Amino acid sequence: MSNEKKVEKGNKNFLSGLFRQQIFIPIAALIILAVFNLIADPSFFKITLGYNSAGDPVLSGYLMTILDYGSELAILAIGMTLVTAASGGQDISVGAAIAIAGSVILRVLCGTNSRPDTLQAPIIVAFLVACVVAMLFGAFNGALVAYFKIQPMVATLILYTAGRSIAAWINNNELPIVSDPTFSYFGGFIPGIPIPTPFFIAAVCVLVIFLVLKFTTLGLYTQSVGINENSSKLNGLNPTFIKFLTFVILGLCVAVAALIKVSRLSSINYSVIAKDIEMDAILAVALGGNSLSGGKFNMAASILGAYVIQFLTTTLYKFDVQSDALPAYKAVVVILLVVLSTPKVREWLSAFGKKLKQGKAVKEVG
Amino acid sequence: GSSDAGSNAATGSANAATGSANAATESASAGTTSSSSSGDMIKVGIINNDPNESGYRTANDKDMKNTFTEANGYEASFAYSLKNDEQITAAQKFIQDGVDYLLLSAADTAGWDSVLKDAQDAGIRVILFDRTIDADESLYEASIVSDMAKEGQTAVDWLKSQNLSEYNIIHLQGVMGSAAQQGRTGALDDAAANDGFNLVTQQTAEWNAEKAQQIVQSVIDAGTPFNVIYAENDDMAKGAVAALDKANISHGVGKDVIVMGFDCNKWALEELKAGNWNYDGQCNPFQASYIDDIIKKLENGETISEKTIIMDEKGFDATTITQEDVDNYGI
Amino acid sequence: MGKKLKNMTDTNLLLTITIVVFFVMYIGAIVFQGKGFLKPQTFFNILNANAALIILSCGMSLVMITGGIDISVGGVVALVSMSCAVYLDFGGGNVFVSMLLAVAIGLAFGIVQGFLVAYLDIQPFIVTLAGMFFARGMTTIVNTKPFNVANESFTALKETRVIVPGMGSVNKLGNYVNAYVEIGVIVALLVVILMFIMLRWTKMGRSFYAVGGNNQSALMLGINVKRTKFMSHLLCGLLAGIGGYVYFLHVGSGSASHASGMEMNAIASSIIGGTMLTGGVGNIIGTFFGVLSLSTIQNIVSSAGLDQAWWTGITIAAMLCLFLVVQSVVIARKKKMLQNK
Amino acid sequence: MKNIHKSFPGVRALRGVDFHLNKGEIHALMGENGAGKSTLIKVLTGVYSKDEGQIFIDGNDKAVSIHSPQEAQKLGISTVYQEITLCPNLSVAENMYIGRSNKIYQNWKKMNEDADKILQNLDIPAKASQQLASCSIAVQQMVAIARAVDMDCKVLILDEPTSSLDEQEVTKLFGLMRDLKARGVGIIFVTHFLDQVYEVCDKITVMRDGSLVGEYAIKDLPRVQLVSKMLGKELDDLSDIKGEQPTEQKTENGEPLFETKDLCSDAGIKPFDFYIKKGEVNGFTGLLGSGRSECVRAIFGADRVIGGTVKKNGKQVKINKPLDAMRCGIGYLPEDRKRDGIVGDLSVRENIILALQVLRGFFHPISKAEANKFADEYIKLLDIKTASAETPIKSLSGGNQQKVILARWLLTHPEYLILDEPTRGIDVGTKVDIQKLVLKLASEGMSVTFISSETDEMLRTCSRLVVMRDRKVVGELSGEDLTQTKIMSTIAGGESKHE
Ligand SMILES: Nc1ncnc2c1ncn2[C@@H]1O[C@H](COP(=O)(O)OP(=O)(O)OP(=O)(O)O)[C@@H](O)[C@H]1O
Ligand SMILES: Nc1ncnc2c1ncn2[C@@H]1O[C@H](COP(=O)(O)OP(=O)(O)OP(=O)(O)O)[C@@H](O)[C@H]1O
Ligand SMILES: [Mg+2]
Ligand SMILES: [Mg+2]
Repeated sequence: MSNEKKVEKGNKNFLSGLFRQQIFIPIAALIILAVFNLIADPSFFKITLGYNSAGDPVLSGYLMTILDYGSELAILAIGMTLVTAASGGQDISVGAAIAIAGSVILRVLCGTNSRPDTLQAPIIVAFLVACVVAMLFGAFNGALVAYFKIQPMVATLILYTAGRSIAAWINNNELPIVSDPTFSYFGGFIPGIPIPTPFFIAAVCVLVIFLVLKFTTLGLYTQSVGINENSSKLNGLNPTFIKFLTFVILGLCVAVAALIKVSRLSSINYSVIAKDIEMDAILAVALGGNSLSGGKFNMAASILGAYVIQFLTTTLYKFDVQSDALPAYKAVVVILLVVLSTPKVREWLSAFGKKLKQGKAVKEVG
Repeated sequence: GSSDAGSNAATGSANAATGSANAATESASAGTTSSSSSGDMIKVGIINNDPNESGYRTANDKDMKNTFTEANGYEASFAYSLKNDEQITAAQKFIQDGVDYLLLSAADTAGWDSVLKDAQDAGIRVILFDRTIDADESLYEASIVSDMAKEGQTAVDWLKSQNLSEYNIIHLQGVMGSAAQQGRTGALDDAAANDGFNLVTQQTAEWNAEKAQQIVQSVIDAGTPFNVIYAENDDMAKGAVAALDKANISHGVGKDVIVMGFDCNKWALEELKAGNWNYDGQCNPFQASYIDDIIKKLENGETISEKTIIMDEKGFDATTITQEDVDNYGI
Repeated sequence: MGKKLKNMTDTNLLLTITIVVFFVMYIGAIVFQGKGFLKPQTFFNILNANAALIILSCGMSLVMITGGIDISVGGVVALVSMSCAVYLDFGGGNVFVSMLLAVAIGLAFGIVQGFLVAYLDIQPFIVTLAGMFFARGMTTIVNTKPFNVANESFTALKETRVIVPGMGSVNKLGNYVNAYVEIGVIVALLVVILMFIMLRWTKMGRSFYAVGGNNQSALMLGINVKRTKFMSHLLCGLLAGIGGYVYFLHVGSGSASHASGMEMNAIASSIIGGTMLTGGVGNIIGTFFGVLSLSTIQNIVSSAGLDQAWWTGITIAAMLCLFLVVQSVVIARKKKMLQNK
Repeated sequence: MKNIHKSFPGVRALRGVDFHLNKGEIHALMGENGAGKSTLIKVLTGVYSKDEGQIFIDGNDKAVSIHSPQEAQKLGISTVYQEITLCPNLSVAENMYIGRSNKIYQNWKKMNEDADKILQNLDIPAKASQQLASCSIAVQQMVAIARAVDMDCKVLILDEPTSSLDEQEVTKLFGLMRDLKARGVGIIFVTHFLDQVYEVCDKITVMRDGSLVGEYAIKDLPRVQLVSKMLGKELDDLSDIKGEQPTEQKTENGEPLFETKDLCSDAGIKPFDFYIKKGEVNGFTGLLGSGRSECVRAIFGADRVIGGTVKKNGKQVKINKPLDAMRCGIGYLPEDRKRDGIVGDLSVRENIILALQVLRGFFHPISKAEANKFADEYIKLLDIKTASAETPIKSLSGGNQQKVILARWLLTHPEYLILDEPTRGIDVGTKVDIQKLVLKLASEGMSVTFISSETDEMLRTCSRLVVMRDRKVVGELSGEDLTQTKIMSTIAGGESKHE
C-alpha cells in the first residue's frame, strides 16, 4: 500500500508534471520555434543597441521585433481569454472595435481638422475617451450575449459587420494624421529607453491582469460561470453580469491595443487597421491550450500563445515567405503544434518523461 | 485594395499610348433609343469600392458625390463594397431597379461579363471608371482610368535618373493582381531585369501600412543593406518610413534611403516637400467630370469618340515640388 | 398559439421565425421600396448570386448541428475556383475534370479536418481556422493574379440559363425579358433537398443531432461519435468543394480575393436560419431561408440609396441585430412557457 | 468478467474485480459511493477501456473485446447509466431508437407508433414526438429504461435507475425486470436502496474500494451483514438514529427563524405559507412533481419570486436572488446535482469554497492556503473519496460529488440549510451519516429543511412535515401524526389540515 503511494508520488515528478501542465503547450511551441531558428540561422537571436533618428538608444533585432509587435495580440489575448472562459464563445469583432477606438483617439486628438499642427486634446484624454467608447461597444456585445443569450460569435458578428463603417463615420471618412512626436511614443520608443514601448504597455496589462486575478475572484467566477451557469447562479453568482463584465474588460483591452496600433503610424486606415487580428487573438487563446468552449483557463498560457504567433510570423518574414502565401505556412505550423499538444501525444511524452526520471532514480539507488 | 486606381495594365495602356485607336464608331451596345427615361432626372447607379480604404478612394468618392447631384440633374444611388461578388450583386440590383447608367469601379478585373450583358439586355449603359475590367469592350460605353504602367514607368525613370551607384530596393507591392499593382510592379521588374536593379525583397503588403512596416522591419533586422523603398502606395511608404525611423535609418533627400510612393495624398506631398520622402507618383481620382461629360453627350445622342480615356498624371520630386503642387495635386 | 409555441421543438420554432421574418421583410421591401423588388428576377438574382452560399451554408449547418464549426469554407471556395481556373486555362482542361478537381479539393479538406477534429480531438475552430489560412495561402501559391477563364465549353456552361416561365418582365427598351436562374441554383436546390432528406430521414442525419445535443450521451446510446463528427466535416468539405465550383461557375474567374469573408456569411446564414452554434438544433430549410434573408437585407440596403458608404455596414448590422434579438426573445418566451407548464 | 483493472490519473478505480452473471438472474452490485460500480459497468460496456482483464460472454472461452457502447449493444448488452444519458434535443421516440438499428432510413411514422405503444405499455406519461428536454427527470429516466428494456438483449444493466423514480414507478420497473428475468435475460442492478435489493435480486456482489468483496446468494446475506460488508465495518443499526432523535424539545420554544407568507415564484407553484424555527428539522413531502423543489427554490430566490414576503426573525427581508438568501444565512443543496450543483471542471477544493467565496465578495479572494485548509477539513469530515483536493469534481463518483456540495454549504455556516434530496445516489452508510449530521447540526442550532423521496428517511429526521399536492401546500403534520399512513392520506387529500 505504502509502496503504491510512493510510486504515485513518483509520477508527479517535475518533468512529467510539466508535460501534463497546460502551459507546456505554448512553452514547447516557443522552444521548437527557437530551436528551429537557432539551427537555421543563429543571427536570429542577435540584439543590437543602436540609436534612433532622435539620437536615443534603441535595441533592435528579431527578438525585439517579436516583443514589440506581439504586444497588441498579447493584450487582446487577455480579454479574449476571459470572454472565452465565461461565455464559451469568442468575440470576432475586436479588429473592428480597434478601428473604432483608434478612430476615436484620432478624432479627439485632431478635432475636425484632419491634420492639426497641435493636438486638440491631451493624449491621455483621447485615450480615456477611447476606453469609454470601446467599453461601451464591449458592453453592447456583452449585453447581446449575456442578456439576450445570443451566441458570442454571432452577437459579435454585428459589430464585426458595422465596426469599420462606424470608425469611418466617427471621422467623417477623413484620414487624420497626428504630427506630434509624443504620440508616436506609444507605438515606438520613449526617448532614452531602448525597449519598445508596446512591450511595456503589454507588460503593464499583464501585470494588471495578474494582480486582478490574484486579488479578486474574477478567475474563479468566470470559470465557474463558463462551466456551469445554473450551478453558479445557485451559488449566488450573477452569470449574466459576469459574462457582460468580461466583454467590457475585453473592450478595455481593445482600447489599449488601439492606442498602440494608431500610434505606430500616427494615423489610421479604417479598412485595414488590425485586420484579421481577431483570428490571431482566438488562436492565441487556443494555442495556450485553453478550451474554446469555455470553462477553465490559463492566462499565462494565452499570453505566451500570442507571442508564439508573433514569433512564427516574424520567423516566416525572416525567411522571406511571400506575405500573401504566409497563412499557408502558418497553418501548417499551427496544426503541427496543436497535434503535438493533443492528450494522446502528451500522454506519450509524459510517459517518456517518467521513464527518464525512473531511469535516473534507479541509477541513484544503484 | 487601396490606391489602386486600377486600370487594366496591358490593354489599357496600349490603347492609351495610341490615344485610343478605337475611334469607337458608336458601338452597337449604345442602345437603340438614346432618349433618356422620363426626361427630368437621369438615374445613375454607382458601384464603388469602400471609400475608407484609402485617401485616394475617399477623394474619388467625394468627387462622384459632388458631381452626381440633383442640382446637376442626377438621381444617384451608391453601393460600396471591396468584394467583387457583392459588387456584382449590387449591379444586378441596380439593373432590376432600372437605372439609366451603371457607373462601375470594379473590385476585381474578372467576372463581370454576364452582369454587363444583363445590363445591355435591359438597356442600361455602363461606364467604367478608375478600373477597367477584363470584359469585351462592346459591353460598356466608356472607361475612364489611370494608366498604371505609365505611372510605374515614370517612377522608375525618375529612379534611374538619380544615378545611384547601386540600387538595393525594397519593393512593397499592393494587393496582388490589382491593376495598380500589376502596372507599378511591371515597370520595376523590367528595370530589375535590364538595368541591374537589385530587389532586396519583393513582398506584397496589400496596401497595408502595418504589413509594410513589418516587412521592412524584418529586412532591417536581417541586416541586409538597402537604399531604396519603392512602395506602390503612400500608405505602405508611410509604414516603411515608420520602420526606418525606429531603426535610425535616415531617409529622404540626400539621406541614406530613397522613399517612393504613389497616389499623391496631401500628407504624402507634405512629407515630400519637407524632404523626408523623395518621390510620389500621381494617381488621379477625379474622374467624375469626364463621366458627366460622356453622359451628357450620350443623352444628346452624340457618339463617344474615345472609348478609353486616360487620366492625366504626373510624378513629383522632393527637390522640385512647390506648395502650389501640394495644394493642387494633394488629395 | 401559446400551446403551439410550447410544443414546437427549438428547431421548428427557429425555422418558423426565419421564414416569417423573411417574408415580412421581402413583402415590406416590395411595398415600401418597390423598384426592383417588384420584378421576380430580383428574387432569382438573389438565388443566382447566392447559390454557392446556400451550398456552403448547408455544409456549415451540418457541422454546426454536430456542435462544430468550419471556417475554412471561404478559403476552400477561393482555392477551388483558382485551381479550376488555372487548370481550365493553362491545362487546356476539360470541364468535367475540373468538376472532379473541385470535389477532390473539397473532400481533401473535409477528410483532413474531419480526422483532426474527430480522431485527434482537436477543437474544430482551430483546425478549420488553420484550414482557412492554408486554403488562402495555397490560393496565392497556385496563382496570384485574378483572371477570367476563356475555356469555351466552360463559358458555355456558365452562360447556360434556365428560363423560369411566366416570370419575366418588360425592360425599359420595351422588350420582354425572360426570368432565369443559373445552373448553380439548380445544384443548390438539389443540395438543399438532399441534405434535408439526409438530416431528417437517415440514421446518419439523426446521429448528427444526437452528437450535437450531447456527445457523451450519444456515445452511450451506441452512436459512433467520432465517425459522426468525421462525416459532418467530410460532408461540409465536400459541399465546400461543390459550392466552390458553383461560385466559380457564377463568376467565371479565379482570384485570391474570391469569397473573402464568405465563411462568416455562411455561419450567419445558418444561425439566422435557426441553427445553433452550440449544436443539436438546426434545419436545412431554415438555412436556405437564412441565406435568402441575409441577402435580402443586403439588397434592401444597397438600393435604399444611402448617401454615405458607412451606412451600408451599419444598416446591415442593425438589421442583423434586430433579427437576432427577435429570435432570442421568442426562444426566451418559449423557455418561460415551458417552465410555467 | 475476470480480473478487471482500471486506473484513472491518481485513482485506481478497479483492482482485479471478477464478476459473474447467469442467465435469468437479477444480480445486485453493491458498494459504497466510489466503490467502482459505475466504473465496472462502463468498462463492461466499452465506455472506458480496461487496463487489464477479460470479458467472456455466453460461456465462450474466447474473451470478447468491447471498445464502444455500440459494440456492447451488438453483443446484446443494453445499459441504463447512472446519470441520464439521453439527448435532450431529440424526441422521446428518437431517444429510444437511435443508435440501435443498422437501417439507413428512419421511418418516423413507424418509430413514433412503436414508441407510443411502449410508452403506453409502461404507463409513461410522455408522447413519442415530444422533445425529451420538456419531460421531467423521472420521465426521462423511464424513457431510458424503456429504451434499454425494449432492446432485444441478453444482459440488461441498470445503474441506479431508481434514484429519481417514485414508488409506483419503481414497482412498475420491478415488474418489468421480473418479466425479463423469466425470458432468460441476465440483469445487473445497482442501487443504494437495500429494500429494493431484497425485493427483486437473486444474488449480490459487493465491492469496496475498487476490489471485490464477494458474491453471495441473497438468502445467505442478511441486511446487516450486507451493510457491514459494504462498509468494511460494523454499522450501528439504523434504528439508533431514531433513538437519539433530539429534535422535539428544541422546536417547542421560540419564534420562527424564517417565515414566508403567500410566497410564489414564476415556476408555477401556488402561493404558500411556511415557517421554520431555530434548530428545527422539517421537510416537504408529496408525490413526484408536487412542487417540493419549487417551494424551496422560491425561498432561496432561485426562481423569480413574483409575490409574497419572507421574514427572518420577524423582520421582513428581501430575497430576490440566491445571493440575498445566502446573505440571510440560507444554504441550498439542489436536487439535480449534475445540472445545478457541481461545477464540473473545477477542482474539489474550488467547488467547496465557491459559496463562501461568493459571500465574501469579489475583492476578498480566499487564499490558497486557507482554501486548502477548508478543503482538507471537509474532505475529512465528510469522508469524501477523492484523489486530492485538486481533482476535478466531475471525476468523482456521484455520491462523493454530493458530499462536496454538502461541504460547500456547511462551509458557509448557514443558519438555515435546505437540503433537496441530499441522499439521492448515496450509499447506506453515508446516508445514515448524513442523517446524523443533519440532526447534529440541528442540535447545534441550525434549522434544516430536508426533502427526500424516501418517506422513512423523512420520518426519521424531521419533526414536522409539510405535505404538498399539485403544487399546493395541502397540510402539515407533526408529532403523533408523523406516520406513513397519515402522510399518504394527507397526500391523497383525506384530511387536509390547511390553516
Ligand atoms: N473519469 C474519471 N476520471 C477519474 N476518476 C474517476 C473517473 N470516473 C470515476 N473515477 C473514480 O473512480 C472511483 C469509482 O467511481 P464510480 O463512479 O465507479 O463509483 P460508484 O461505485 O459508481 O459510486 P456511486 O455509488 O457514488 O455512483 C471513484 O473514486 C471516482 O473518483
Ligand atoms: N404537471 C406537470 N407537467 C409538466 N411538468 C411538470 C408537472 N409537474 C411538475 N413538473 C416538472 O417536474 C419537475 C419536478 O417538479 P418538482 O421538482 O417540483 O417536484 P418535486 O415535488 O420536488 O419532486 P422531485 O424532487 O421528487 O422531483 C419540475 O421541473 C416541474 O417543472
Ligand atoms: Mg455510480
Ligand atoms: Mg424535487
